[in-house]
Amino acid sequence: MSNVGARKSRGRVTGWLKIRGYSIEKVMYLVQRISGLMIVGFLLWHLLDTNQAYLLITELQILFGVIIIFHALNGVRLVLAEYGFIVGKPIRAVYPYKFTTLRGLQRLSVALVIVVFIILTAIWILNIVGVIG
Amino acid sequence: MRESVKMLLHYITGVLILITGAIHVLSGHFEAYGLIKSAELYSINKLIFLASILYHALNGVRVVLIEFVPKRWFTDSITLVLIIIGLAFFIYTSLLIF
Amino acid sequence: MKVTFKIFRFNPAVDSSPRWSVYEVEVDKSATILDALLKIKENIDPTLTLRYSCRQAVCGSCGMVINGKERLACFTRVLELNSNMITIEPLKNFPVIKDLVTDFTELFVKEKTIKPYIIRRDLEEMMKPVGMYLQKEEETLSYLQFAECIECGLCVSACPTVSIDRLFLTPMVLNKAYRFSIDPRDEGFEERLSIIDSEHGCWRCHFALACSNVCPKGIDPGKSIQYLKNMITSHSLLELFLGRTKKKKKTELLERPHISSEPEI
Amino acid sequence: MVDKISTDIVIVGSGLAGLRAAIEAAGRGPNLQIAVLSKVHAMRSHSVAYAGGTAAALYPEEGDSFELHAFDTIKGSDYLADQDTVELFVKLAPREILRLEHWGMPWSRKPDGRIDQRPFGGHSFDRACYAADKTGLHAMQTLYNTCLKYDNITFYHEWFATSILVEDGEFKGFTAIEIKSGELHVFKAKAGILATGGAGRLYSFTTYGHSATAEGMAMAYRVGIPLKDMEFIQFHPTGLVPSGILISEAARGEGGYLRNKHGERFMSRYAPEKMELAPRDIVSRAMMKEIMEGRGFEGPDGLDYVHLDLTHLGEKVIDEKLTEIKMIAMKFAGINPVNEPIPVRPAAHYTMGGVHVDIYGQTPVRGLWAAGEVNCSSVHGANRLGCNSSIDCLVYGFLTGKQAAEYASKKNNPGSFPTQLVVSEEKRVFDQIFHGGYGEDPYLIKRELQNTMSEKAYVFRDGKGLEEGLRKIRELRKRFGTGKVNDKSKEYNQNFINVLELDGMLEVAEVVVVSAIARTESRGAHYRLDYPKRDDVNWLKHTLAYRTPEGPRLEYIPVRITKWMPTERKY
Repeated sequence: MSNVGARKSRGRVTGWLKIRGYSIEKVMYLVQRISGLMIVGFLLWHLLDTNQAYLLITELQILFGVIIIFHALNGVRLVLAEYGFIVGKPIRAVYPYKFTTLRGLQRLSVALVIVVFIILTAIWILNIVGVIG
Repeated sequence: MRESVKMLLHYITGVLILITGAIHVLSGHFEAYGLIKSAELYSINKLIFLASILYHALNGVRVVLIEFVPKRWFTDSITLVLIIIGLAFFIYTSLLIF
Repeated sequence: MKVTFKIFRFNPAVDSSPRWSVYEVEVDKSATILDALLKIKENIDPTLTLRYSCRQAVCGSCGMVINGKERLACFTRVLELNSNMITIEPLKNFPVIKDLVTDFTELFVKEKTIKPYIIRRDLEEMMKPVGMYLQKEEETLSYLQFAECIECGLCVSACPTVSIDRLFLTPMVLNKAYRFSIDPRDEGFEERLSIIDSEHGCWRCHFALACSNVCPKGIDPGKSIQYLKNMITSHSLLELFLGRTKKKKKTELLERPHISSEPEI
Repeated sequence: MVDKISTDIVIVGSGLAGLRAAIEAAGRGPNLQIAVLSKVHAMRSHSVAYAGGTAAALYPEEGDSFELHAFDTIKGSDYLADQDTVELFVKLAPREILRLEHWGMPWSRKPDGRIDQRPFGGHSFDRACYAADKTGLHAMQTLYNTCLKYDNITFYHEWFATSILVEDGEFKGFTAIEIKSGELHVFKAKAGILATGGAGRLYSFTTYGHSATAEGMAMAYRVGIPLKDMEFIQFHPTGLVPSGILISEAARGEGGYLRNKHGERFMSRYAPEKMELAPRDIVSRAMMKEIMEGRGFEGPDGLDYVHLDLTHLGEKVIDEKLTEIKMIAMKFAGINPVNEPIPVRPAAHYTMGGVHVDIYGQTPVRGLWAAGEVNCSSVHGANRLGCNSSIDCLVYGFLTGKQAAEYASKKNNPGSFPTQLVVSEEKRVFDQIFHGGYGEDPYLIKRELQNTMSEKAYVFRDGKGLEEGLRKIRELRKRFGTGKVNDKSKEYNQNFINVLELDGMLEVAEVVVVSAIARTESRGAHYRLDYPKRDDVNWLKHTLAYRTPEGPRLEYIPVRITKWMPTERKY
């Protein structure tokens, strides 16, 4: 009915950054989003700057590679999760509650993403600085 | 187009980027080792790669934007704007490639 | 045990911006946060305002942000926080009416748009039933976990998408949409599609699982929303390529002939 | 001047009965506007907390029947139930179960897909339909969501009704405070339904939530509607110590044992045949007797208790059928019921009495009905059987919704409107209480009231104790004054609402005690140590309490008996 001077909802983008108290998936969400936006930036540069001068800066090259690796690996996990393949079956909610999304296959895939990410990142960095390849 | 189809394309192009991107990056190596020598194949690959990456990137941007500007008029018009930008980009870069 | 409570206070008539009140209370071992807050309200400061009703984690009134995480006050014991300093704020992503009380109106409006009820064609049977629909255990299990929502709003407060997208349907509402769509008795999935498959529908969920992290009833909205996406995608793919959709299995009606007609009054 | 909201039907209260009535009225009268007022969010009413089940004779082919259900109910009521009402009630019950089923209720099922039923205290057939032990939560969600289907139902979340407007014995509307803005509004309507629930918060150790404060009864009482049978307050045997949270009867229905300090199943002494599944009044008395005779465990704050033992049921049964009990025990008592017994003690659980209504839920005021726990159609008599209350809410929700819709559609001319009543209500609420209130701290008064009721009008009562209780309540009434509001802000002023609630509670508490003093016999839940026998010659009648300035004036009406003559009650 009447509209009292209620305060506007608190939050905005700080909701993304609030990570303490939540699980690793929220961190992955944040990184996925930021890395995606960064890749778009790089992409514009890559397509418009035909000389590709940035490729000469090693640090940028490393960064570009690392975020692409993460975005790709986590992206594959997200496709599987978002179509419901690795989130578990519906169960009875019995206390203490078990969340199939926060355990089992989904958690395994998170671990897998992180492990493969570390390996590929190492290879990429070593490759750039010229230790291997 | 329904949102579900847009997002399905987002995921498909994501996977496509992985495949075509790998070929794109490794093409130099392949040619150096003399494994596959086909300029046409690499061009087609590049084209698919470019199209996928444009769709995936612009759709990603759209997702972030409609979340940031939760207004009906914005949600309704942003898709059209991004399609135009995407097409312009696609034509421009295709001309650069070929 | 003495515990210090730092509580978010805001009275729109007096305050131009929020302030914090600090109280010290003696609580015993079994006390919940709600017990402590009521102790403050009844003994120290009667102006402290918060919602509460059932005090057994089933009505969903007392959702608040306790030490940085969304919890039900009645479902959190002081001891389990392992802290002598407890910070209490109202739920995020809701407008604050006063102190810890937030405005749910927008959420209830969103809930109504997705038609959160069983939709069937046999209207006569719905109002004047002559029998019961049979349902096997596995059919019940397909939606039972998601039916236990108490609409407390914790997932809405935790969700990173809601924090920026006010039009997003929110985990609670999407969970509800799935719960009814998957129910073997329901025939209304297509009627809900235009809302849940829109730009601010289920696709704005990006699987951060903050909702599942805070759910006090073990519902796992993170799971039901992904299932909903699967359901919608297979539906639209079938429609796109085959021009038809999967028909739901018809539920069987077991008649109960002993039920007489309604009495005339 | 206060805002006037015109509508066709106003329903105060959004528990099972209120929501059920709203759906019925909305379905019958698509042109009627229906307003549902609730002092909490509509889906948060305390009906969510009932756990065990809902009784209905669903399977006559397996031996159940309306007759049997009616007889169990009447025997459970200690023959105080009106038998024609019970007969109507049991006949309407099964259809309500099926309606809920059609609207999406996840009833637990038998392997062949039919609705499952579990045994319950006092029933001679397993007839409690259930949804694990969250029946209430699911039923409320189902009904609330079904309400959203109807565009002609408008919810007024967090509106506190303060009075009923009655002119010449005809219902005219309600006044209500919108809690959010703190303003008084008038609901002008053709028909009204009271569904505000019980008075359990009169007691300190209770299974009720904080919101069950009897203001519906107080509102009706103030406009001259009598309160019936208020001395009968049910004590649920198994309230969790120390919080009083309900441990559902489902625990005993599924086979739980009650044990005293020596590990004995003491119910064998009190109800050898039914054991733990005797009606609640008998089990509660047995438990209190064990405790009083020193065979209980010593608890905190004098809350001595006995054990509810589920350990022999096994984890699978508990996880599948008693999940909420497990959650409650683990969270609020730190006990895992799979391995340890739960400490329990009788807790105030249900008000058998309530607003006087006829067999169909119509109050003496034309155009006003009452449904659910707030009414006393006397289905439950002196003691309610487990799982009969939820079905009572549904049946009376249906009956009253139907009648209100028919009445409101027929009534074209709303007639005059008693503006002067609104003005005087505004004076009472704002000038007398909010601005000019005086008296002691309301929370202190409330605690003392609850302690008095728990001490003097508990499971066992006696004349002397009740008299002391009455004196204490009248003293509290004086100390309460008009009610002192410490919080002076306008918006969302809970302190103010608490004072208004307490005002009604004091009034209802007095009725409970006065009725209990007058009834010099023991029947059902009302057990007098000084009159331990049932007295059918003098007391087979209902108490009606009318409000007078000096306190309640009692009258009596006979019990309607059709075919079951009172006999001794044995289990």
